[in-house]
Amino acid sequence: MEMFSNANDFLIWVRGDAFNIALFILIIGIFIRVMEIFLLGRKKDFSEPRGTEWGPGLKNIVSRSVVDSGTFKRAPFIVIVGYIWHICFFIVLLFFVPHIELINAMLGLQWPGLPSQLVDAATVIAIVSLIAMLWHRLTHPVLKFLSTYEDYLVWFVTFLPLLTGYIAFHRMIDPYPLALGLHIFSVELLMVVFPFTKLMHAITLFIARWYTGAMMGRKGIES
Amino acid sequence: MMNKKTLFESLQQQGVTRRGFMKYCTALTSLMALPPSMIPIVANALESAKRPSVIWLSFQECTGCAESLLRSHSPTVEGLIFDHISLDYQHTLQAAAGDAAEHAREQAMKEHYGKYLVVVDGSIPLADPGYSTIAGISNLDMLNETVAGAAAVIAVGTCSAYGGLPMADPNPTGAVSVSSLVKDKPVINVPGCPPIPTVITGVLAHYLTFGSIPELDDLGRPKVFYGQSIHDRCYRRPFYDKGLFAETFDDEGAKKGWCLYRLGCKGPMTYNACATLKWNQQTSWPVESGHGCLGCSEPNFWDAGSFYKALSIPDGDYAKAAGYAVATGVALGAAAGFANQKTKSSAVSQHTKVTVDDFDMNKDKK
Amino acid sequence: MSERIVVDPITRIEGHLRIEAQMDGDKIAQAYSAGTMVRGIELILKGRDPRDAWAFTQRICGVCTLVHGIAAVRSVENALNYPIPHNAQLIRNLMIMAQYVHDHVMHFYHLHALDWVDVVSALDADPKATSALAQSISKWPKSSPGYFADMKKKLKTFVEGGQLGIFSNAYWGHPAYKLPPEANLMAVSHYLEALSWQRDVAKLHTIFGGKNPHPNFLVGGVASAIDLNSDSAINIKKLSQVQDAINQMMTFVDQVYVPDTLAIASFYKDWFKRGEGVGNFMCFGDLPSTSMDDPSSFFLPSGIILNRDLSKVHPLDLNNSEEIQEYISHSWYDYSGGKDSGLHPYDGETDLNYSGPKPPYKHLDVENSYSWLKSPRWKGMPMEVGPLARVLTLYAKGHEQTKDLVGMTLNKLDLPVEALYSTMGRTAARTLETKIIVDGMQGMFDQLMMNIKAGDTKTFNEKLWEPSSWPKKAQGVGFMEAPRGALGHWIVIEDKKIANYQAVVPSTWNAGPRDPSGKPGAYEAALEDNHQLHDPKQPLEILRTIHSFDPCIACAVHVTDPDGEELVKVKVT
Amino acid sequence: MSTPVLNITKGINALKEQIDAPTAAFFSSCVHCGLCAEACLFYTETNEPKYTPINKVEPLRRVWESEYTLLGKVKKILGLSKPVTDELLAEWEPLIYDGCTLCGRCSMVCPVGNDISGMIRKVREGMVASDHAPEGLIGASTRAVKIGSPMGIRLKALQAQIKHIEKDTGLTIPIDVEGADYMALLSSMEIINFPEYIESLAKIFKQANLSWTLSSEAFEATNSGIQIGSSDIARELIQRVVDGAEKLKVKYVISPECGHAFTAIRWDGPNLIGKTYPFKVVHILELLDELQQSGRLKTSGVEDKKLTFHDPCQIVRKGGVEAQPRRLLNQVATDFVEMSDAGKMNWCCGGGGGVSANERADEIRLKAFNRKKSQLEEVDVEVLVTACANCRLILEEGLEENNMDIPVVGLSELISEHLVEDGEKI
Amino acid sequence: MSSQALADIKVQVESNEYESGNLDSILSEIAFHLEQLLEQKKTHSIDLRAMPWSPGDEDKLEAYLGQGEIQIELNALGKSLFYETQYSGIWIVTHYNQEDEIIGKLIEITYMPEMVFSQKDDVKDSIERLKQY
Repeated sequence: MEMFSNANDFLIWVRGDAFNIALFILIIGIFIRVMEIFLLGRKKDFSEPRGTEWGPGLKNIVSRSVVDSGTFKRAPFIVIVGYIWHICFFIVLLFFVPHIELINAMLGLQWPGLPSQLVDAATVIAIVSLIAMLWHRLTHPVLKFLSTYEDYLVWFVTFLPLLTGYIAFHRMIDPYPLALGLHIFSVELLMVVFPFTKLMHAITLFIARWYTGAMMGRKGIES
Repeated sequence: MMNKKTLFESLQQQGVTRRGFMKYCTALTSLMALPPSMIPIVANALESAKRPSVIWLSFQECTGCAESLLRSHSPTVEGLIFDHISLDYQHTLQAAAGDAAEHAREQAMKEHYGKYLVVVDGSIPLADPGYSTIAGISNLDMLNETVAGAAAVIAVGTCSAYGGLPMADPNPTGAVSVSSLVKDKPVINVPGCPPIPTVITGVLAHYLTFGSIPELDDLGRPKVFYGQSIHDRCYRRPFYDKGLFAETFDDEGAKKGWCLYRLGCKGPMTYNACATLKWNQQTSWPVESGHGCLGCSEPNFWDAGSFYKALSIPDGDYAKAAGYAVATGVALGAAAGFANQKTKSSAVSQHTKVTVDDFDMNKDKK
Repeated sequence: MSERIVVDPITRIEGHLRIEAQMDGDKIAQAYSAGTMVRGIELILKGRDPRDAWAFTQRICGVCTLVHGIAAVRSVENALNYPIPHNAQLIRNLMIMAQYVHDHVMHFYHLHALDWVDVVSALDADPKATSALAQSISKWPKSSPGYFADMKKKLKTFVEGGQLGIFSNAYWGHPAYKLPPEANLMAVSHYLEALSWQRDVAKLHTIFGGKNPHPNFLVGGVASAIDLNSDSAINIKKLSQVQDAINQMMTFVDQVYVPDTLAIASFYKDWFKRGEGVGNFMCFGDLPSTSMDDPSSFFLPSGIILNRDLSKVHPLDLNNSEEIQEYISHSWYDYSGGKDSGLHPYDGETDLNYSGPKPPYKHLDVENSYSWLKSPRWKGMPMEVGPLARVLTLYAKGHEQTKDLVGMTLNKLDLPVEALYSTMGRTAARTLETKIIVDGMQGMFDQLMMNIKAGDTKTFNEKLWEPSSWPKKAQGVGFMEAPRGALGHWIVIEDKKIANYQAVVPSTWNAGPRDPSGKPGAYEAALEDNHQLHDPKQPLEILRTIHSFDPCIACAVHVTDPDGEELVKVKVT
Repeated sequence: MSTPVLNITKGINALKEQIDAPTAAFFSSCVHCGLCAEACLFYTETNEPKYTPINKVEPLRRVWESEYTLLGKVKKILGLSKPVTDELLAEWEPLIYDGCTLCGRCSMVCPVGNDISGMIRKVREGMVASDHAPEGLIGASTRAVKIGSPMGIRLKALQAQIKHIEKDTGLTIPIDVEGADYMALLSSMEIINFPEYIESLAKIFKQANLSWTLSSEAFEATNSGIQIGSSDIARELIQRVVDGAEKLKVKYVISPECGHAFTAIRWDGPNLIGKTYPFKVVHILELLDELQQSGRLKTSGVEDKKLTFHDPCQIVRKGGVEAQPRRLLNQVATDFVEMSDAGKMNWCCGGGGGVSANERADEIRLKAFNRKKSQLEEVDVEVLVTACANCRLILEEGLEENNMDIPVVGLSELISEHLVEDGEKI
Repeated sequence: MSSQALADIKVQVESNEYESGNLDSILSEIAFHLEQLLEQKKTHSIDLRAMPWSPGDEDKLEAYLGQGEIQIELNALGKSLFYETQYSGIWIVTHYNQEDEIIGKLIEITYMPEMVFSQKDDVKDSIERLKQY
């Protein structure tokens, strides 16, 4: 901690240089990843299409968010907890006023926030569901089998902002600049890790869903 | 000259009853931000308390801290300098000037060696001793010389506690705080720009009452006054929790007293007692008067981002960083993408047709 | 060769000031005024959000705690052409006026009085006679014999206690103290009363600005919203508190400050004959009833009086690069155009370069650079700014109340108009000005009340708040009349950030060192005017004249960096 | 010793060739949620995690990561990446060929939208190029290329069957009729095991009064190249069909009741030869449906037995022919019930994607059939209808193995049985 | 003139949009300590200066508690006011200094504030003074 003589120094650094660095890496990384994907291209399809691509592609982006009933019956835990986790995460991310302020400052978009008790509850649920998902990953044979170090790293860097956010909100670490600094720093960690891990799914799933939807749409299959 | 009575004795001499003394202790207990249950203990301690000699050094400062002390009403500054302490050297108030003033300082140091308190306001420039001198002596030399015989040092104001404004980026004079220089004496930081007068007097009262320094936090601040953040004690906190915010100064939210977070209030990161002690005899305090907290009792608060930027907003030139990142990202992305295309097209060109005969040939090879 | 007297620290001022006086026998031949502390606030301001500037500049000085905040928000508003609501203008005016009254009274009692009042002599006073004296000059209620007896007892207990604190080691008993013991006791009592009074009147700042010292300001208006239905806004309760503060100010000025000034001055009439400064006086003007763009609405007019000539008030233009210029030939700075050139604040440059003696030192090198203050000049001429300049300008412009007050004072003391150009004249002008200001406050407050009554509660203009609405480049000047005199902040905004910032402040005009042509500043000139020292070891006379200017030195020391170059050269010593 | 013609280098190169934007998007999006496992009958019936679909594409993922991502390239330089080795491919071979029918069910459930089965198909390219294809498929491919049919059926055998049918029914089965509108293709299995299908075809065309023909040079519809996963081989086989159709100048080529044949001809074919066809490809069910909708196909009488329809993956889920069989069935059956997970979410019979041709996979295939078995037990039907000769064979085998006495009928056959005979009143 | 201007303005404080809701907690705290007083004879003081209150909260609290039957004024080092609220056992104590500025304000939950009783030291002092007569 020689670099910082006090918590405020640390907060200033994470809100300043560190954020810029993280943002820089995040944006560059995303561009590289997305362009790597798109520039690979697709072969022209000579088969006679039965349907269009664009509509079904876009539809698939939305419709894939709904799980088919068979899968739900077979794997209710991952589906339910997955939904809960994502919904709570987005509530926390998008409806906590300090976060809205950040988004407003960066993108110029603004909307009303939710009462902090609600956001707080969502945070707790998100934290619990993440822990449950980790437990699931460690115990379910398929998930255990599939999981690589990256899965655990991603879990960790996703969990950290929630935990530090909760700690900062409840001031469980003193002083607050340290708590807030750690929260922002953990988010920056997430930003840095994001483009180089499966966290990219937050962006590429739209591409993936579109491609599959388009491919199926072309064949006249409801996807 | 050396007729030093205890505080209790001098109050008795002025005809103050025990009841009056208890009232005095009640006020003092409240001043020190101690709970009312501490009143008997304070009374007990005060019976043997004597006025300590105080030497107040002003370095790179604006006199705001001394002015703040002048607004103290409980005890009043008159009460403070007549009854509680002996303010033997203080540029703004002292009658003597020049050599005579310096002699007053030297005299106090000699007479009360090991017992006097040194109060410092202002930072100390280290880049060049000529950046701040008093009587031809550099601030650093004067500090060292004066602190040598002190019982404790009270760094009043954010400049002396943490470097404050002079230390703000790019710190043109190499300003530093007292605690970064004084290592062999207890240093109590009383930050604020300026500090709440009651906090200054409260710390002095604590020393007077108990002869010791109060419990300090990691930043050397007395916990009783700096133990909780503005945000935690803010009367507008319920609005924050309800999600009700003033969006601009003078809008309905501002008028109704909603939370000022969005207008840049630094209350959440600021540890100070403004929300409860308030200012100028509890007349108001910054948040009550519609302006967000500047965070003035925190180290480096001057560099902690615009006063009108919400705390969650990054402070750097992120738009610029993002702009560069997009440009770099597009360039690198194109480079990576074209490299991928090259990899793929070379794979395509290296393709050798698989025929069913190959299976047999392979079998033979094996 | 006679001796060189050094007074350092000059106490009971704001900031770090050193006076060196070259004696010719018992008379001051040359005086040198030096600011001995530098922080570099304007350098620190570079690259920051212009809306934040007020908070930084406000910390230039905690005594005149408001003025740099006001000048800063005005400079930004001027640069951006940013109008503010009428209520905001009135609230700012009230805060400025309260600052005057607070500052002037405190200066008189707590910074200046001990130059004239012998605290120890007060112990010999007869409380009854003191009461009679007090009642003869004012109807102030705290004037009974019992009250003064209590005061005397308290003072006695204190002195006998053996710890004199702030009163220790002063020049008590110096023959230059001429007040009778009773006047001293009365003045000491009022010293203490003023301490209590100032706490209350500072509340006006707290109501609108959240605290004092260093109340909050806001570019585009004021932060304190008005809503009579809200606990948390300016409501009737708070407005009544404002009215109370105004009443308290008026009463104290009328019943204590003005009578005390006249009483003390009557014992020191010889001090109306020495301590004249440079003979030129300058005001920027302030307290608009409409807006800062409308100087005709200023309660305090702008103008320049040259060489004591009250028949003509010259106009001035703050944006004209030929008028105001700062010199550094005797300051610890460098200019790229040479040590002797002068620069307008928009073009100003500063290169910090301490070339004085290495501390600890005995004497400064007064032939060369000897101060952290620059030497501002108007068309090459040194100017005195402050209460005397303002009273003279009002007087020259025919302001009725001023003429009456000046006439009454001179009449009572049996002095000619020329007596104003002096140490005591300056002190008296400050008192008269306070009276004028405090009387004007009620009118300002009534205007505010009328607006609110008419349903206008607007206090902030959000139109130009967002930096995205600003031009790419803008520059402007925010000026005001600070208690100590004309104050200007020049700002250059580029890409929504401060590209250059420069404050030229009252004490630079008054306390600055000699200019390239050797012309002294007002402090130096005043000390060189007819000053004999009774005892060089107790240079009380120097304190009297210097204090008459109400020095505020932290304000006067500054660093600018107009070119964005690396300017701070740290000298390896 | 010289390098084998099919080797790991070629395999990796083939994988490199296969990776395109969708593949990259899919790999970027996978979060290892494991839901695809639940969609795969090889996992559900064995509970072995290695059968998780996304795991099957690991070799392709490794190539993608180390060749097509920046971080992967860095890892490769630093020696941190997991290489694709011959051993790895050998280990994966049973997962790719025995444990996957390319049914595409996993591609339907993936929440991020990954077409996993499409990627498995790509992995097979690398497997073939590195000589990791199973014996059964190699044999089938070799026969297909060299003899003309994966089951080794020659024209003579077909001609014999035709003669037989013509004799039995009095219908004519045209061969090599130039200028006919429709050219029908057959799967070897139909020729050998279900000649009823050929008979049905003849009946249908007769009633609809359409001109049709078989081609002596291109009667085989199946494409072992697709199953083994070699585009090169598949192309060769497709080219025969295209040549045959072009030679006879037909307007339509009819894909028979065979799943992968439809995929091969309808969707993969044009891309394999790199151009659009001068004719249209329709599935027999599409044709039947269209004829019926336009009233050119009249049926009479209905089945009153309880029956259900097994959706052949390649026709329904991957071919887009889902509504047609249902309309047709409802026309001729009163008690048609759907299995759970019917239609595009149907479970595979376990024998698609070349698994049926791979004897090595028999054991696991029968295990996988348990899925179908329980589906069938749920609906408890008397007749099972399907529209793929391969499915039919697998189903029959599975039912027999499980002692379930349910006849399996081809849909075209069922329709043809209800065709209104000449002069018959409806 | 101006005081009239003040009086001219009609003020209506309504709507609980302005309410911070800070009052609820203190009232329940007081009730708790009142029970403690009755059951365990435990007195309690609350320093009102340490309250994070909106500007109107203190007035509202005082208005809510109201003025009871007894009021005591003390003169020692300035004035002090003790009065019992409408709620028996709840006292409000305000200490002023000699300049009439409030230097302490407390709610005391007690049967009688301690300081109102004559202090032993003062009684001793009285005896001595009486004996001197």
